[in-house]
Amino acid sequence: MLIDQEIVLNEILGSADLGIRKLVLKGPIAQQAKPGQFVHLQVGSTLDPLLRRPISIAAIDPECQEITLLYKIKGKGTELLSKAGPGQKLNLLGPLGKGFTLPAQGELWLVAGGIGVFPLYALAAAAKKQGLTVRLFWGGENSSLLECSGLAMWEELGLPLYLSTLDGSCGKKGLVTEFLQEFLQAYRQSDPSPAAAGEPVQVAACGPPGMMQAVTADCLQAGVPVEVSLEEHMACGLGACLGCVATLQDRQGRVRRAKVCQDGPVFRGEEVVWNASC
Amino acid sequence: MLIDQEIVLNEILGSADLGIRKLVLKGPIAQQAKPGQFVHLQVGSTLDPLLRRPISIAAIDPECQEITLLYKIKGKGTELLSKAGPGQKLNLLGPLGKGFTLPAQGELWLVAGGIGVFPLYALAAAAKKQGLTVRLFWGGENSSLLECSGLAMWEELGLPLYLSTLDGSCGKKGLVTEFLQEFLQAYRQSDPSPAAAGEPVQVAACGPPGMMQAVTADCLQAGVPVEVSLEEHMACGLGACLGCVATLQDRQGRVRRAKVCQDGPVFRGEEVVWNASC
Amino acid sequence: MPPVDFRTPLAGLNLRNPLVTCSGTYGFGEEYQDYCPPEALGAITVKGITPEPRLGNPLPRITETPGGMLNAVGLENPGLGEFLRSYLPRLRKLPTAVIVNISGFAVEDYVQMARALQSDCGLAAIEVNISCPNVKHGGMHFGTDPQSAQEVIAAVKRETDLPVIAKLSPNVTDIVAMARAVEAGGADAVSLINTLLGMSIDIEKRRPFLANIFGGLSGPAIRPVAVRMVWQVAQAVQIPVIGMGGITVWQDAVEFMLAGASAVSIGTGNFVNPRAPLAILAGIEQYCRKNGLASSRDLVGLAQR
Amino acid sequence: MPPVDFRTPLAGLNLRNPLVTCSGTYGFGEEYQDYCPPEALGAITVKGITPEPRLGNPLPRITETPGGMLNAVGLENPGLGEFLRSYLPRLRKLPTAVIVNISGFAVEDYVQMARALQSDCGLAAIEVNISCPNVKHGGMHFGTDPQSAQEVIAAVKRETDLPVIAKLSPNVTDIVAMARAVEAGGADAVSLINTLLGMSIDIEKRRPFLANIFGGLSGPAIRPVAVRMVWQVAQAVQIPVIGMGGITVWQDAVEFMLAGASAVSIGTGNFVNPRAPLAILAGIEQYCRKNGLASSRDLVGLAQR
Ligand SMILES: Cc1cc2nc3c(=O)[nH]c(=O)nc-3n(C[C@H](O)[C@H](O)[C@H](O)COP(=O)(O)OP(=O)(O)OC[C@H]3O[C@@H](n4cnc5c(N)ncnc54)[C@H](O)[C@@H]3O)c2cc1C
Ligand SMILES: Cc1cc2nc3c(=O)[nH]c(=O)nc-3n(C[C@H](O)[C@H](O)[C@H](O)COP(=O)(O)OP(=O)(O)OC[C@H]3O[C@@H](n4cnc5c(N)ncnc54)[C@H](O)[C@@H]3O)c2cc1C
Ligand SMILES: Cc1cc2nc3c(=O)[nH]c(=O)nc-3n(C[C@H](O)[C@H](O)[C@H](O)COP(=O)(O)O)c2cc1C
Ligand SMILES: Cc1cc2nc3c(=O)[nH]c(=O)nc-3n(C[C@H](O)[C@H](O)[C@H](O)COP(=O)(O)O)c2cc1C
Ligand code: FES
Ligand code: FES
Repeated sequence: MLIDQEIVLNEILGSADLGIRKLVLKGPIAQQAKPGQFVHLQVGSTLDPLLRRPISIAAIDPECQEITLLYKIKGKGTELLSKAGPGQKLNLLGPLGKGFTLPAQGELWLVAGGIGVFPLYALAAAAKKQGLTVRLFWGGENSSLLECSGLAMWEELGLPLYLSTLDGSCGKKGLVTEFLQEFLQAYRQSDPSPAAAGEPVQVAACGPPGMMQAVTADCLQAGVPVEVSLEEHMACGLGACLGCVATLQDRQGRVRRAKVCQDGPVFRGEEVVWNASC
Repeated sequence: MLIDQEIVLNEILGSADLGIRKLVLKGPIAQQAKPGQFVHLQVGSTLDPLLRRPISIAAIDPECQEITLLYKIKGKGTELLSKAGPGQKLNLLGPLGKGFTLPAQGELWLVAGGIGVFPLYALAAAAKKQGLTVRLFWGGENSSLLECSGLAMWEELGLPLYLSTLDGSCGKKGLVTEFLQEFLQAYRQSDPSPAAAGEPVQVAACGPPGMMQAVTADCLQAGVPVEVSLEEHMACGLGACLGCVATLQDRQGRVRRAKVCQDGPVFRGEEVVWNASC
Repeated sequence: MPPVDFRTPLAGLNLRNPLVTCSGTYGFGEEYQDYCPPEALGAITVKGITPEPRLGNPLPRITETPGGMLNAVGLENPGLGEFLRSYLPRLRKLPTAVIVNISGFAVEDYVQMARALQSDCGLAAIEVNISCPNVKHGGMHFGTDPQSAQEVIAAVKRETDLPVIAKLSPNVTDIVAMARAVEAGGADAVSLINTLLGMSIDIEKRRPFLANIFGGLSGPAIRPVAVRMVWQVAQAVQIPVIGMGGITVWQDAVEFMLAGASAVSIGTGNFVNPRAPLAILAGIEQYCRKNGLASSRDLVGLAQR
Repeated sequence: MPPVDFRTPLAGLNLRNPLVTCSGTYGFGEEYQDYCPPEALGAITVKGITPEPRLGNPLPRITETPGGMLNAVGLENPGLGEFLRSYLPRLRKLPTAVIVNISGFAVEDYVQMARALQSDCGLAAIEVNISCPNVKHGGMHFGTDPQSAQEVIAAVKRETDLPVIAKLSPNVTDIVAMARAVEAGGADAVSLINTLLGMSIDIEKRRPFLANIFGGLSGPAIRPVAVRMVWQVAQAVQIPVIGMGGITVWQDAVEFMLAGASAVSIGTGNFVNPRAPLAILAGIEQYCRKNGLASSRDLVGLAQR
């Protein structure tokens, strides 16, 4: 839908220097939104910036009619967005795209790189509600990044969190993929398995492309289905401009384009051609 | 100077439908400003709108370090300006241009058309302070326009006001020039003279060009010096772009251009070529 | 007061109103259905088609600029065959006129597509995008050389019984010469403008932002150039002009019509507001009423008189 | 860390730094003195001069557009004689290089001015604005016809011992051909771009907004076009390029330099921020430091490699 929704809250998350903010909006989009979908936000009232900004829906509360967006101030659009106060209305287009697949049962492992964790929160909440076992593997630069990107929210959610940082200031020192590899290996050996025998595992990843590519490779090797959430510069958000395509291949290696905004942003990992040169 | 000054107040003047607002700014420009000068305001934080907006300095309070601007919401720039709240800072270039000449003695008659009254307020206050006799002839569409354009401020100033409206809803029904004509006639006959014998009279006018042209013609005929404040679209505000010129002529009828921003906005009425075709 | 008459005769078509959507910004007509019902539009122009399918350019393809955007989609499209098979049946069902935009690298490309696109297809018109390089003629652009432009339009006209609209590139010294050339080639209307050639550089990566290096500049930033070209061309040719380039609000559309455009087309404006065409139509209606004009046709070229 | 080396050799000049101001936006060098000291600039370019004084166009002459502005000042200037008498003595005293911009309607106009402007005048260079219609040749623009452009530059070069900078118009199909032509004519540098031809219509009055109907579009809106042309030209010619068109902040200036501009010129950006050149210089300095570049010269053309 295309609708003005009121800002309930637009505040800094954690310490101010990382410029990560939490934006809560009230309105009917909450009724429709699914984890992994995004909204396309009008951030200003003039022709500069001109285009809308895509932001994932980080949390969905249909009862309160609220959606939560988490965003990092990057350039002039998000900078302007940070100036909007409660009571003000923002024009939203959404919910857009296809979200993550919520498995019917079993375990859901979430792999997040940095602020790629944002869209995974709604997925975790939904999966938890459905009684799935959810684990978050989350890596970032340092503890400050994790704290400013909603670590407290995750702790409240009460899931097993596996944290890593490059400098070791929080969790394990190293890459988040190491956790995943350990768990995948354990899963393949199935004894002692984190996913009890017969319990299928599914992975959802969001982060830098290089990380998602590695996650995909690991999962495919282990025979575990994996979904990744891609990012591309967008204009229309509706599949009309072909600005945001991803390159996909089928099993026969035939290459085609898909629209990140409409067919994604979530794709099956094995479909994605990473670093497409065409 | 080029400086960020803090907004003390930015509020509607009179009823909201006319969109006339009062903006008070704190800072050192108040120390330098003279009646008839203007500031060139940055109204937004992005590249649209791109150019600054020229607004006359309506009142000057050097003690409190405050200047007052009165502005009417016209297009996107003033619309954006109306959204700025107290505490916020605005970037100002000014005070710019040459203001009105404050006579050393005698009477000062101000002739205002509609919101052209704005820059005359500071002049009236200064002239009054200097002990001059100041009269305001002010005409507008209707009573609402006068009320929303600061009538109360003028009443507080305690000067003789001669008001006219097109619909007669306030003051005399008709054109403001009729007052002026009466006074000029009385002045020429000098008995009973509104300006006591020997007391020179000077006129300052601001309003639509047609009105200022008529005022100039009347004054010249009566041998009374008149200054007018012109308006032109401006880019630089500093005399560098030649976007805002007025056409002037000397006594020999030789035509030249002058920059409204730098050489004006106030010019001697007899110099101005109205409706210049070149 | 009677309703404002919006009917817009154009290139032999009778459009419901003068609001069109720009090729490449409106997909295949269905993407905006939830926001702007097709029956509210005079016509929809679909994405540019080529004889063969194209994957288009690598990514990134778009970036924002002050008051505008750059795109280098590179004519990604399913190709003529797939267009006829999969897209046309759905397009025929849309309750509005559908204009198909075609692009090629040689006259034969255009000829091949024109031959396959006839009035019995259910399409309303062909818009010929001549801004691609003519690879056969050493890279000279159809869109920048009047004679090549005339030839390609004439060739298309010979092959199809559909009305032919020539879409002009603004990247030329003399837009009037281009418009006169396509008129001489038999074009039934001209669309202008296509995008201005631009680029931007990512100063962090110290590389051009777009994978293609160059892209087409569209949006409000280019409106003054577009209005100027519409003004010049509308005075110089007899065929109607479809004006486009940076229209986001009704005032922009009125500006183009006053300059001489018989219809106006919304491109980048749809990205800003997916309901833009509706809002623009409502605004034109109000403007006509306020100015005592019975028909939106009365706006056309009014500022020229 | 040693300070970043800003020295900029250009067309035989040794500019203090690569920051220049655009003709027509910086008056005669004194208007901005309170905000931006001339000694902070590499060079100042003064308003375009013609042989005879000109009143310029009627008003309105300027209007804002999305991310840009249109101007139709119409070359108001005091004329060559008055320039030499009244302006030159003051310009000579400015503690920076002064470039004089000249405009004409026939080759003889340029020749006459070039003859009067020699290195002993105290000026640094002549910038030849070739975007005026050549009235002697049926209105063909010097700025759009490569051969005329080459001729006018060659004629100017013959008459003066000052470095000659050719200022190119972007309103052409092939900017590279224009740049090559002025290089062949002997130009020591090229400035690009001048304004894009545009117009806007006042929908209330239903008339063109500018008294002159057409105006020149400048400001951030045109930056993508300007960067593209700098990129193309810098690859094609040996002489240095002064890049301009929509620079308001240091990132824009860096973009132009990465594209291949040896110096950058600020025009409309001065209107937005009268201290823009200072802020831009500081930004370039920081950028160089951050990226380990000892000199701003190292930025030139970096994105091309
Ligand atoms: C599907 C999707 C979901 C996203 N979810 C989030 C989120 O939940 N939280 C968050 O902080 N960010 C998210 N992003 C990234 C976010 O859209 C960009 O950070 C934002 O658009 C930057 O705008 P800006 O004006 O601040 O930056 P600028 O760099 O000034 O933007 C200039 C242009 O580039 C585009 N752009 C710049 N960076 C990106 C990017 N990384 N992805 C896409 N477009 C970009 C902008 O939209 C704009 O059109 C998401 C992106 C996509 C595609
Ligand atoms: C010396 C001077 C003093 C002024 N003092 C006042 C004042 O005290 N109070 C007040 O309300 N207005 C004043 N104005 C007029 C005021 O500048 C315009 O109303 C304002 O710029 C409109 O901006 P906008 O974005 O709202 O309108 P838009 O129409 O969207 O503006 C578009 C462009 O046109 C220019 N413009 C539009 N109208 C005018 C105009 N009448 N004069 C000059 N430029 C214009 C804008 O500056 C802008 O560049 C003054 C103008 C000048 C030249
Ligand atoms: C993303 C995008 C894709 C485009 N694709 C095409 C195309 O395939 N064929 C074509 O003739 N024009 C194409 N155009 C140009 C538009 O149809 C239009 O002429 C131009 O964008 C100017 O209008 P606007 O400023 O309203 O967008 C495209 C424009 C954009 C922004
Ligand atoms: C008000 C104004 C006047 C100009 N006058 C001249 C001129 O006299 N000679 C000239 O060569 N260019 C002139 N120009 C063009 C500028 O020098 C510059 O090339 C152009 O504005 C693009 O740069 P910008 O976007 O930074 O302004 C003028 C531009 C403006 C805005
Ligand atoms: S953003 Fe337009 S197709 Fe995805
Ligand atoms: S606004 Fe530039 S000279 Fe007056």
